[in-house]
Amino acid sequence: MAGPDEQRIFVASQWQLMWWRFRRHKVAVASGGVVIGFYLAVLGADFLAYADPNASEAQRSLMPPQPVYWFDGWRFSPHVYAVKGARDPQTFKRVYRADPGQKISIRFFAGGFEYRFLGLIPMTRHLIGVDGGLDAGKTIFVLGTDVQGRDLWSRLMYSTRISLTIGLFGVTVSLVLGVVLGGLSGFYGGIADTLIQRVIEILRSIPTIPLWMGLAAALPRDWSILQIYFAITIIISLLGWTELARVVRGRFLAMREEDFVVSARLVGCSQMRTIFVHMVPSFMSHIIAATTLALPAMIISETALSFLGLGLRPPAMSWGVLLQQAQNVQTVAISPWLMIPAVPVIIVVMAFNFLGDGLRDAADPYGR
Amino acid sequence: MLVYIGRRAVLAIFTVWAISVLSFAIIQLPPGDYVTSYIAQMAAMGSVVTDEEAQNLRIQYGLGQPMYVQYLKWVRLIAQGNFGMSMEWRRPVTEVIGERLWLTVVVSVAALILTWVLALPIGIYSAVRQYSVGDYLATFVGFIGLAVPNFLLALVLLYLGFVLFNAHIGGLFSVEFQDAPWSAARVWDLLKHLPIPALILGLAGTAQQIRIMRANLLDELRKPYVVTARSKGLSEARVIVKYPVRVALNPFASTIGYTLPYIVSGSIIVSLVLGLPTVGPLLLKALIAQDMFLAGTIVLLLGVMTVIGTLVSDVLLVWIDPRIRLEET
Amino acid sequence: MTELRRPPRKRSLRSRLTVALAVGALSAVVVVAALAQSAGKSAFIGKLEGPEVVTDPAKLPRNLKEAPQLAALVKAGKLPPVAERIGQDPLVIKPLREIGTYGGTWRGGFTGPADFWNGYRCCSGPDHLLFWDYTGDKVTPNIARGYEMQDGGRTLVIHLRRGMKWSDGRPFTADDFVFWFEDIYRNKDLIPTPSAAMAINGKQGEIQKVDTYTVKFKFPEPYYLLPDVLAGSTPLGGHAQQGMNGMGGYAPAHYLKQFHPKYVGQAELDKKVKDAKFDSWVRQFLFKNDWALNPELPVLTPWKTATPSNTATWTLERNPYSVFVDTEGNQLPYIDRVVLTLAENLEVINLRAIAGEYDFQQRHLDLGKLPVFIENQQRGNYKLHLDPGDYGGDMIIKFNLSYEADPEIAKWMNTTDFRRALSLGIDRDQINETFWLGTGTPSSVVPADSNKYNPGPQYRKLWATLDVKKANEMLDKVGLSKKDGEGYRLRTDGKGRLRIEIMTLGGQFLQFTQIAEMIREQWKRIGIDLTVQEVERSLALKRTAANEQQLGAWNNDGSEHLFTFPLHVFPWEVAAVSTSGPLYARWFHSAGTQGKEPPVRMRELMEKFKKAYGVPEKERIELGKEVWKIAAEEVYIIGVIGMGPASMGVRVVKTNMGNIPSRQYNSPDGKTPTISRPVTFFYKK
Amino acid sequence: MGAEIATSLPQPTLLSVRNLKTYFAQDEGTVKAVDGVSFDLYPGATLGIVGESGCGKSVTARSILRIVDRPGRIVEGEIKFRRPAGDGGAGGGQVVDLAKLAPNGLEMRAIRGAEIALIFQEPMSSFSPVHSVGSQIIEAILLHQQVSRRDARAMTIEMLRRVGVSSPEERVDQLSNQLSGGLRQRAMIAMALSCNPTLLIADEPTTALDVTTQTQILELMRQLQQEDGMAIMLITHDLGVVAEMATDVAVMYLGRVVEQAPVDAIFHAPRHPYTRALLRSIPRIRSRSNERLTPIAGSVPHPYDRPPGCPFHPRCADFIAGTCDRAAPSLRAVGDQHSVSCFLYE
Repeated sequence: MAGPDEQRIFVASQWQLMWWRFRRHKVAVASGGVVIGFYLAVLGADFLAYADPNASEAQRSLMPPQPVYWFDGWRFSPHVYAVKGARDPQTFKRVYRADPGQKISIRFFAGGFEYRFLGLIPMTRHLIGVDGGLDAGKTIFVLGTDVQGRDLWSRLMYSTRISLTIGLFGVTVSLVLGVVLGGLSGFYGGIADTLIQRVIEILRSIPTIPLWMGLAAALPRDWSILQIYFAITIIISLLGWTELARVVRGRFLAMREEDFVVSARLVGCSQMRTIFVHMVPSFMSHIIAATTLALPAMIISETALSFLGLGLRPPAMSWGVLLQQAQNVQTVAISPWLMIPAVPVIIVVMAFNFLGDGLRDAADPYGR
Repeated sequence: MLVYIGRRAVLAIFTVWAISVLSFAIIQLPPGDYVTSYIAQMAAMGSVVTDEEAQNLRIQYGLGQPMYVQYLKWVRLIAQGNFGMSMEWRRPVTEVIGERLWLTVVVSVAALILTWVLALPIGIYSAVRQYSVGDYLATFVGFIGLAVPNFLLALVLLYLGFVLFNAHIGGLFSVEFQDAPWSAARVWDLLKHLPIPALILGLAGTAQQIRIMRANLLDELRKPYVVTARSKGLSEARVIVKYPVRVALNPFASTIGYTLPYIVSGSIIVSLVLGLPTVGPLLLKALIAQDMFLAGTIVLLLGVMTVIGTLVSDVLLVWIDPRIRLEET
Repeated sequence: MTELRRPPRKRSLRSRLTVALAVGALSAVVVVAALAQSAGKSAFIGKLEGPEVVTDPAKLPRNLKEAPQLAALVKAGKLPPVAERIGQDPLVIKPLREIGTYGGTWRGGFTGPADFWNGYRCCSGPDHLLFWDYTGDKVTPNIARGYEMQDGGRTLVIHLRRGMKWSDGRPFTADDFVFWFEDIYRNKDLIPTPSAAMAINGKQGEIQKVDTYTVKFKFPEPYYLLPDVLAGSTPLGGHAQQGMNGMGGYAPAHYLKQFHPKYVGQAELDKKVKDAKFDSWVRQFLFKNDWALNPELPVLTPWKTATPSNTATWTLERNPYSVFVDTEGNQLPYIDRVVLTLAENLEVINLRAIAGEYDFQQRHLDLGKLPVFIENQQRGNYKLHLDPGDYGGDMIIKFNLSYEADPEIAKWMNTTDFRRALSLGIDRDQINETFWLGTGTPSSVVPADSNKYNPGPQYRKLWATLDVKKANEMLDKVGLSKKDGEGYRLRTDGKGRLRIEIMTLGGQFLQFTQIAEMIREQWKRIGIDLTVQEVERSLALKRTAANEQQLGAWNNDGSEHLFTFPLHVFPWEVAAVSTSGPLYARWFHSAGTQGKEPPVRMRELMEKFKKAYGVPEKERIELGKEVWKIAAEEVYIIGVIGMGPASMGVRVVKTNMGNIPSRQYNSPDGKTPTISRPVTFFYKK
Repeated sequence: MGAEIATSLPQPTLLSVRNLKTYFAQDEGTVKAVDGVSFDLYPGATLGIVGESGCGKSVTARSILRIVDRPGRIVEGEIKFRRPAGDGGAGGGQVVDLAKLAPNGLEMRAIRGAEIALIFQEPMSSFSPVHSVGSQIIEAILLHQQVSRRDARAMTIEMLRRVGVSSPEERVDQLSNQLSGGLRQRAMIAMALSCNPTLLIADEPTTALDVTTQTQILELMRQLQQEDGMAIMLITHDLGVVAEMATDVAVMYLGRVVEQAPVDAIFHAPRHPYTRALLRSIPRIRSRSNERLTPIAGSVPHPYDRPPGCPFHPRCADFIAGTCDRAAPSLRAVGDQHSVSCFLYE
């Protein structure tokens, strides 16, 4: 009875130690929080969005972000000023003038367009909104609007949903691929190993963009956005697994030699037991770390694909799509706020990197 | 040692072959062929190509044949050192790639150097001072390059370059030097255009390198020989620089081989935005126009570069790192 | 900070605004609309003007002059005197404003070998036998000294310019026409399928030599449109543009013979081909006859390619034998060289234009950047011009009328009132304001009122206004009254919601996808569920060819020349990125032997269209109006916004350039800016 | 037999550690690696420090050399070290408290390597894999002595010969991993003694070696000690080694010295229950270092939850409930040079 008991203690304390080491990496911990926050946003995208991301209106085209005034006199009542727009006949820019006379107060949990929370509960409440909801013709644009007068904030929320899940799905797929293949390659070695190593080398030798283009262009275009979305995910991950495989293999190779594994073998533990009871515990941590580091790559890939017009295309909304539409001179010159979608990209990628580093350092202070 | 290199070389050849097949296949993946996209171009410009003409073109370009036939044809050409004719550029592929290829190398090298200048010190610092504020700051700086979508960054820098410094927009040469023969002046002109691309391309790689350096060094710092060095009474700085850093550099130095092609293929998007006359945009256009031979050659080229690069790196590693050498032989 | 930069004229805007607000009833929207119409347009859209070809012998200049560097060459004996080079009958052009001075380099941008139109438009002269005057309305002599129609439009006699030379100094004569006709056009390898341009009612015509300087185009039936065809961007539209396709109407016989099996033995030719790494003698021949790619090729254009378009810079240099002269006998062009630098992408081209790195650039400039162009005028010392087209649709939506894949959809797309209702469901003002910055005109497909084929002002707004109520009524009436929970109309075959798909292309002069998205939102109000599908070029082509497209977004530029550029009026294109019925088009071209027979009203249109080729202009104009009437009434194609500067209508010109028209006729047929005769542009000292 | 001499003649201590405490402060709590260690070491004598792995032996050694890795630091106690007179120059025979010196200060660095040298476990990895063995020894010499590179090289070769490296002329330019384990450890010793220190700290010098090599190395060390007369602080968990080498023994458990006595006393009259337990496990000890000594009931508690009172009481055979788990016993003399910390003797 002592055997498995000790085993558990051993494993537990190992995770515990990892957690302790991880906690030392302050920024990593913070990053972890950020990441969680973003994924909450993914769940509640339509709650956080306060306007229909597709509702276009020429008369508010390219409206700069509206400053939010938190206090009315001394009373706390967040509001924005009503805005009137016109195109300047000389500069051809759209000029917007706030009218301090007309305050539009922001209501929390205000009613807005209808949606299903978590895809289940029908709701009309949104984090913020204007009293009277949409019909009042009063509007707020905390991040401004795009060319078609669509609310950037709301579009951003919906994009977050797609972009972050794409990363997640992608990583899951490449994780499976990576672990299985890397595992085979590392645990058995021999022909399996050489073969898989070749494949990896070949995949890595071919510049990714042609691969993307080839695969992405091969997708039937009459697929629905959702289908394409999944296909793209698969594509990205098809190229993403090699790195993970490498890590896994490395670990397996290292482990094979380690005493406790060897002894476990000698004692005559079944291979499964050897792998899962003895190897996997000290092993998971690395996978987690590697995965975390793979995620930002996925996210970047998504934006890159969209930039090349190979990824998700407009109607669909993703960070990549938003950025791709901001990828022009006039944006940089006269409507820079359209580049805001880059901010979440940067934050998330950073967060994932720090998180990943933290996890990896925690996983094994000695190796990488 | 020789045995090792030999074995690797054989494998490399196999890989190259596989790449040639794969790259050819990739190019065939998209629907239609060069003629389709040619007609589309024409149509987009208001000229019309009739079905018959299209068919005729296909025959002229031998696009009718089954894929494996085309592949063999291609391989045979390559065997003769002739990479075929670019359909869109109506010039031998080699000519089209010509100068672009080595301009690409120039840009990449510049980026590479920048990367290291940034990555090495940062990496060392953040390893030695793990979890210090400095560590975080340094890594943060390093990661920015990784996190910012570089096509956007490129465009912004392009615009700022124009607004703030009246810089020539994009490209690697001013108009007057565009086709000029090589001269000191032209080189200087090239150098003047280099910083922005190098920066953007470099930044992307930096984070990666920082990470490698940091990890390697953390790894080494804990090795007993560091204690030995300390116990000799060496100053801390000397201890670090002479021993762990030196060792940690090995795998680092060995990456030279494949970082270059890596940067090259990574530079495609940026080159496109900055309008650099490198192979990147060429490849992109070729792929879109389904200019088989051109695209195929470039992909193959990059692939081969990577393979050779990797080979060189490994050999290099074996050469500079005695430990491995001894294991290998 | 915009406050500071805003010119005083803004006051008026602000005051008007305050008034507007004070009145309250008047919303800013109205004001903007008003401004956009009045002030906005006038600001950068000048009056149509341009140089003219002088045909009156009395006005011809006596003695000829030339560019200094050519004079030097003459002095050095390397070049015959200018008079010899030009010949007895120079092509005299009266500059728009003044006689220019020689010298300078015209810097522009292009996007690679596929962008050869860039060169034709700037530098080909043009080398059409006949060409349009600056209004794009009248055909005038060009390379040809004169022409007349004979025996009831069956024969067109072309008079060449005596003593005119190719750019290599060899005479340009009737033999070059015969060579083209006999050895290129009639050669089955080079031209597998005879061109429609050389035929009337499907019957091929031929070219005959009368004497050294006279040729005849003979046709079995009257072909009154031929002069327009020669002037337009058609397969007979000049050597520069058409050489690469083996068309053009004439070709430098003395040069090309060495690449033609008839004149060199097949064996010897094959060797040449092999050495030059060409796939076949045909590819070699066509390459050698390519104005943009082959610097050796003798040409008639005022500039000739020096470094080909498949290099980093496409350079063109003055042709010492150019036949163009100004009214004082100065050999044209004034500008020595044209340098088009390769830009890997459009943003770079636009930014370079903004930075003033180009002297005259029109192609590839993006209307969406208008404010940026304006803002940087002083800094880049250039002036911005807008050249709205005369065609009715900067953006049009084509119904694939011969669609078959989904009978239900097909049925509706062939229901006139359905098409009309969809058109009425579009809020064009919104789109105009958003994507044209208010510079376009909400319009049906018909061309500008000034256009000779325009059927009348009432057709501008026919079925081309926003009327949601009426649209809904019409849709209810045609039998689409049932709707689902979200208010979308249901199919009648019980297969759920009526979903229609529009296919758009990215990377065009206009963001068709985004516009389509806006329309999708607007069509919600008439219960139509539109799916926007952005596809890339060759895929689009594949799908239209396979008859899979439902709706397609494109523009109908060129349709202002109804008969020489009929691509976007009715099903005409066979290989198109956006089609209004490939099967009907086949039927039309094969005179009913292939494809599918169109409905009666369209057949009527097609009849009138065909007929127009064979009748004198007066009659043709009537038929043209008829064609447009039917097109507008039937709404085969929805016109969205027209007569805008969106496609190649944004022009950036250095302030020190002379003879620049404030507005030019913007059309592919006019090869704009060639229709403004760039040979007369020059740099002010 | 050299041992007897050392103990019999009374002389000034070379190194005297008093109540040394080296803690590792971490978020999850402070690890008291060394928690009040005291012992004396006489010139030419050999002090064996024994204890299970993790009991703080190595940290003690590193504390003396002031090369404890962050976040570990000496929080209390003193390390009095008598610097050699005469040629040693720097601190002519005067006593310094190493605990007070700046770890990387000039003086400490002058002492480190020159007057106190360290050799330790992994001979495999204690040399830089990319520098030749010779160069690393030469470096040490150049660092502490005013000699030319050539002389240094000569000295190195000489030193290698002394430690019994055959054909040192070639070896000097070889890489550590071209040498066998034994040779490496010899080279290690050569480096340590290259500046003839007065104190050699040997941290598990032989654990990684096979038995025959072990004895050779130990023999070598003893021989060199007799030649140069330096004192050795021998850290090991191997009581056999202690028996062979040491004059005095300090037994450590969880950062404390539980018993200190001349070698005979330890082996023949051990007082502390822990010492006894250790001795009972002698027969099984020739094996890999990182293996737990199973015969002692239970295992060394986790550093974070060190038991209250006498740290050994949970595993103690003679555990006195109510006493041992309350207060910690102090180290008190129980005989001539023999002291124990256990309530059994209070």
